[in-house]
Amino acid sequence: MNFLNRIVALDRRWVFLFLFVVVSMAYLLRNYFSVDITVTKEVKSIYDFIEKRNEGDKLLISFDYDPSSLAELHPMSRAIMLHCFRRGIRVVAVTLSQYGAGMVEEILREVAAEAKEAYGVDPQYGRDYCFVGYRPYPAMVILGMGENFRVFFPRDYYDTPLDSIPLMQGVRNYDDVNAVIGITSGTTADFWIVYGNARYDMPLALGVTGVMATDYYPYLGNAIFGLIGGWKGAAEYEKLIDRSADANAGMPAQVVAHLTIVLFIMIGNIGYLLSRKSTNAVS
Amino acid sequence: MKRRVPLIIVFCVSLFMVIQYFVPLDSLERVYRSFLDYTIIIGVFALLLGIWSLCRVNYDKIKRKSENWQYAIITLTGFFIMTIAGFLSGWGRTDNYLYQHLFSYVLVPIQATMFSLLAFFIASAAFRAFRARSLLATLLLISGLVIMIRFVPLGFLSEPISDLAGWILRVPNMAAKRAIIIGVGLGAVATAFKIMLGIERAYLGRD
Amino acid sequence: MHETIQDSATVTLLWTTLGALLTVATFSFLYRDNPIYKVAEHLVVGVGAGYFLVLLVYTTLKPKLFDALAEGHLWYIIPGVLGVLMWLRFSRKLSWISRYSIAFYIGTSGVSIPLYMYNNVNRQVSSTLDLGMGFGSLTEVWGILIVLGTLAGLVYFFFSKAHKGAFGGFAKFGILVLMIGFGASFGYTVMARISLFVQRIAELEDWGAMLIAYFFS
Amino acid sequence: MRHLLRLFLILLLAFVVDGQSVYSQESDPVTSTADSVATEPVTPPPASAFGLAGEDMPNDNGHKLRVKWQYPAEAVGDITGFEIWRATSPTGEFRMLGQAPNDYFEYLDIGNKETPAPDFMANNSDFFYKVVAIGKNGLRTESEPGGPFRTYGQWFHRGKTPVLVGVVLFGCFTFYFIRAAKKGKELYVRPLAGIEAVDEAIGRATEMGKPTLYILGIGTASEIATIASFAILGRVAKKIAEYQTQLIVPCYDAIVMSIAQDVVRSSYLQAGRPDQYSDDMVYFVTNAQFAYVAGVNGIMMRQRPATNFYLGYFAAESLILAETGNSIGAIQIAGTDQITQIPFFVVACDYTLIGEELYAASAYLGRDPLLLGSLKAEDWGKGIVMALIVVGVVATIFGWDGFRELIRVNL
Repeated sequence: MNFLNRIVALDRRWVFLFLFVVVSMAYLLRNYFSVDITVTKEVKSIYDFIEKRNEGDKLLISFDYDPSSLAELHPMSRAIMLHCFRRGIRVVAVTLSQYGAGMVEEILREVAAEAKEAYGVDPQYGRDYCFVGYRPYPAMVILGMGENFRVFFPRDYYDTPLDSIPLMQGVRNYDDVNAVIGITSGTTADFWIVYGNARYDMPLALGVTGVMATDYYPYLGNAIFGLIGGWKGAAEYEKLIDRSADANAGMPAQVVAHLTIVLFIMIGNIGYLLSRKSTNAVS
Repeated sequence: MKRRVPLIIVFCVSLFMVIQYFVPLDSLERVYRSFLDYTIIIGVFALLLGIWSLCRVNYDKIKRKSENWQYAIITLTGFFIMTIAGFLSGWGRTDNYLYQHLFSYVLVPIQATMFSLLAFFIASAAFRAFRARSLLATLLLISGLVIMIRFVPLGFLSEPISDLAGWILRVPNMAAKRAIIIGVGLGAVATAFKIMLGIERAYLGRD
Repeated sequence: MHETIQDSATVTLLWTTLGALLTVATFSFLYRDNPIYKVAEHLVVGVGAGYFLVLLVYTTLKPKLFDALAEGHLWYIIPGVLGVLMWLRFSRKLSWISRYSIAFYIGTSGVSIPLYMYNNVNRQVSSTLDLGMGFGSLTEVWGILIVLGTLAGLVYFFFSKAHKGAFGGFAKFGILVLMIGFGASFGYTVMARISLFVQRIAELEDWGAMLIAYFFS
Repeated sequence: MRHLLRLFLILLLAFVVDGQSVYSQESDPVTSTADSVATEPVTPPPASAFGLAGEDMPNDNGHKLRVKWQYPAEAVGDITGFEIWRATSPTGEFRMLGQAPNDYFEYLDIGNKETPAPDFMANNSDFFYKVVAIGKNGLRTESEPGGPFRTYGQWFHRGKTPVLVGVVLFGCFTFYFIRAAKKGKELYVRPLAGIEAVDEAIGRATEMGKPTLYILGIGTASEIATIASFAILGRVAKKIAEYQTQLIVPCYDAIVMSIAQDVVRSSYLQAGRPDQYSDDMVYFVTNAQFAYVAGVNGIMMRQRPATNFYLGYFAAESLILAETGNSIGAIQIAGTDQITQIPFFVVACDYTLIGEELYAASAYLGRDPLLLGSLKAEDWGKGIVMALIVVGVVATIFGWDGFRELIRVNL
C-alpha cells in the first residue's frame, strides 16, 4: 500500500535520472548494440520502387530543407541516394529551400564518394547525377517543372545548359523521370502534393521530419506511394539497403528511450489501479 | 484623438490587408510588402523599449540588493559585451570574434540544451498524466502508448501494432486535426473581424 | 558570417569546454534550481538579448530603413516616424501617441481574414471530401469515419448549444476523437525530442574526444 | 572497362561542346550539339513554326502570356525542340526566353514584375514573339514574328472566389449577430471548464499569498492568438487588482510588452487601484526562444507563482513551461491555437482552452454581449461548414465532382 502510493507519486527526477543514464549509455555504447527495426510499409514501398527500376532510370530528388533540419533529414537523403547509385539509378537533384543549395552540393559529392568506396560504382556528375540548383517560389517552380525543367532551370547549378548534360538530354518534365522524391521540412511537402502530384500525376514519395509525418499519412496510397518520417524512417531505409549509418547510430537510444517511457507509464498505471482497488476495499 | 484615430488606423490597415489578397495589382502588392517591412521596422524601434525594461529590472535588482541580485550582474554583463562586440566590427558586419564565439559557445549550447530538456519533460508528463483515470484519459493513454510502442521490437507483435498505429495516425488523428483546424480558422476570422471593426479593442487599454 | 580569426587548438578547446560546461549547467536544472543553472540562465538571457539587438539592427533596420532611405525611397520615413513614436512611451504625457504605431501594427492582422479562411476552411473542407484517404481495403469506410470524426469534433466546439441529448452524444464522440488524436501526436513527438537529447550527448562526446586528443597526443 | 570508355566519350563530348561555344557566335550552346559539328549538314533547314497566338493569363496583373504555335506534323521528327523569343516591337530586339521540346506547341511566358530585371514584362502592353525551330542537323529556322499580343491586368483573382464568398458570408454573420446582441437578445453559451476555473485559480493565489504568472506566448502582437490573449489578460489583471494579489507578466516581444503594460495599467485603473500598478509587473525578458524559456523557468523556481496562465501563440516551449509549472505545484490554465502544442498543454496543464476556445475566452470572461454575439456567428459558420461537408460527401459518393470545385481555391 505504502509502496504503491510511492510509485504513483514517484518524484519525476527518478524518471529523469533513469532516462538520462540509459539513453546516454545506449548512445555512447551504440557500437555494441544493434536494434532490430521493423520496416514499415510506407518506407518499404519506396525501397521496392527503386529496387524494381532498371539501370539508367531516373529519379528527381528535391531537397527542400535547410541546414537547421539537416540532422534529421540528411540520414534519409544519404540512404536513398546510396541506394540509387548502387542500383545505377540516375539522380536529378533540386532544392526549393533558400539556404539549401550549398548543403545539397556538399551531400551529393559526399554520397558519390561514399558509393564509390562502398559499392565501387563511381557515380559521375552529369552522367549519374546532376544538381540544377535553387529557385524561389516553390509552388511556381513545381508547376513550371511539370511543363519543362528548363522553364526555371535552363542551366544547372554550375551554369551548364541542361541539354549539354548527358543525363538531362531528353528529360523534359516529370514524364521523363520515374518518380519524384521530396525530402522536405516544411510546407513544400504540401506543394508537391497539390501542385505536383494533383496536376501532373507523377509517382511521388515524401521524406519528412518526425513531427510532420503524421500529417502526411492520409495521402499514402493516393497522392504519395511512400513516406519516410524522421530518424526512424531513415533507420528503416538504412536497414533495407543494409548499410547502417547516422540514423541507426541513434536507434538504440531511441528504442531504449521509448521503452523506458512505456515502462514508466505502465508502472504508473499498475500502481494507480492497484492503489485504487485497495482504497476501494478499505472503504 | 486618443482612441478614435487608432481605431480608424486599425480599420483602414485591416481592410487594405483583406482587399490586397483578392486584387492582383502590382501597386497593392508593393504596398502590402512595404507594410510588412513597416511592422518589422516598428518592431526594431520597440526593441529599445524592451532593452530599457531589461536593463531597468536588472539594475533595480542590483541596487536594492534583492534576492539573487548577483546574477543580474551576469545578465547585464552578457548583454553589454554582446552588444558592444556586435557593433564593434563596423556598421553592418557581425564578424566580430567575441560576438561570433559567444553566439556559438554560449547561446547555441544553452538554447539547444534547454530545447533538449523536452526529452525529459515529455517523459515526466507522460508518466504523470497517462493514467487510466477516466474514459478520456484512457483513450489518450492507449493511443499514445500504441504510437510509442511501435519503436520497441516486439517480434511477431510488431506488425499488427504498426498497423494499428498507422490507423490511429490516419483516421482519428486526421479527424481530430481537421476539426480543430476548421474551428480555429473560423474563430480567427471572427476575431480578426472584431479587431477590424473595433469591437475587440482591449489592446488599446481603457483610459 | 565568416570567422576571421583561426583559433589555435588550445583556444578552441577552451571555448568548447565553456560550451560543454554550460550544457551541463543547463542539464542540472533537471535536478533542481541551483547556482550553476542560475549562471547559465542569466548569461543566456543577456547574451540572447544582445545577439538579437545587433542582428535586428543589421538585418532589418539597416537594409529596410537606412538603405531604403539612402536610395531615395522617401516613403520609408513613415515607418521611421512610427518607430520613433514608440519611444514616446518613455514620456508619461505623450505615451498615448505610441498607440498610432501600435494600431498600425495590429491592423496588419487583417491579413488573417482571407488567409485563415483559405488555409483552415476552404482547403480543409475540400480535402475532407477526398474520401479515398484511408488505407487498406476499407478505404471508403475509414474515409467516412474521418468525416464523422471531423463533424463530431466541430460539434464539440459549438458554443451556443448545450451538450445535451443526441447533440451532446455526438459532441462526446467528438471529444473522444480529439483525445485519441492528442495521444497520437504526443506519442509521435517523443522520437523528435529524444533526438534533441542524443544530439547534446553527441556534442559532449565530441568534447570528451577533443580533451583526450589534446592531452594524450 | 565500359565505364572507362563511356567516361572517355563524355570527356570528348564535353571538350567538343566547349570548343564549339568558344568559336561560334551562338547565344546559346544548347543548339550546337556535338552531332551537328561532327556531321556535315547535308539536310535542309527545318520547317518553320507558324500560326503564333498569344493569350493573356487570368488572375494576375498582366505579367504572363501563354504563347501557342503550330508545326507541320510530318516535320516534328526533324527537330529537337523550339526556342521562344520575345520583343516589344516586330523589328525590335528579341530576347530568348526559354525552350520547349519538339512535341510541345505552347510556352508560358512568366515575365518579371520589376523594371530592372532583364525579363521585365510591362502590364497592359503589346508583345511580339518568334519561335525558332531547331533542327536535328543543327540548323535553325525562325518563324515570322507573331503579335501584337496584349497582357491585361485583372482587378480580381477569380481563383480565390470561394475564399471571398466565405469571408463575405462570414462577415455578414458576425455583423448580424453582433447587432442582434446589441438589441439585447439573450444568448446562451455553454460553460467552459477552463474559464470557470479562472476565478478559483486567482482566488487560490490570493489565499496562498503567492503571485500569478501570465505568459502571452512567443507570438508577435499582430498574431490573432496574442491579441485574444491581451483581452483575457485585461480581465485577469482586473480580478488580480481587486483581490490585491501580485501579477507577473514576463514578455518575449517588445511590442507585446508595451501593449501588455497598457492593458494591465488600465485594468488596475478600472479596479480603482491605479497606484498599485507598476511597470515592473510587465517586463521584457529576451527575444531568443529558449533563452526566454530559461528565464521564465527561473522566475517560476524563485517566485513560486500559485497560478500560471499560458495563453497565446506557443511553439516547442509549451511543454517545458507547463512541466516546470507543474513541478512547483501551480494551477495551470493554458490555451493556444497552435495545433501541434495543444496535446502537450492538455497532458501537462489542469485546464486547456483548445484552439478556438482561446479566442472565445475574453467574451466568456467579460459577458460583453457584443463579443458573445460573434460566438453565435462562429457557430453558424461551423454549421454551414458541416452542411457543406455532408452535401459534399454525398455528392462525391454519387460521383458529382463538380461540387468540390465550388470550394476549391485555384491560386
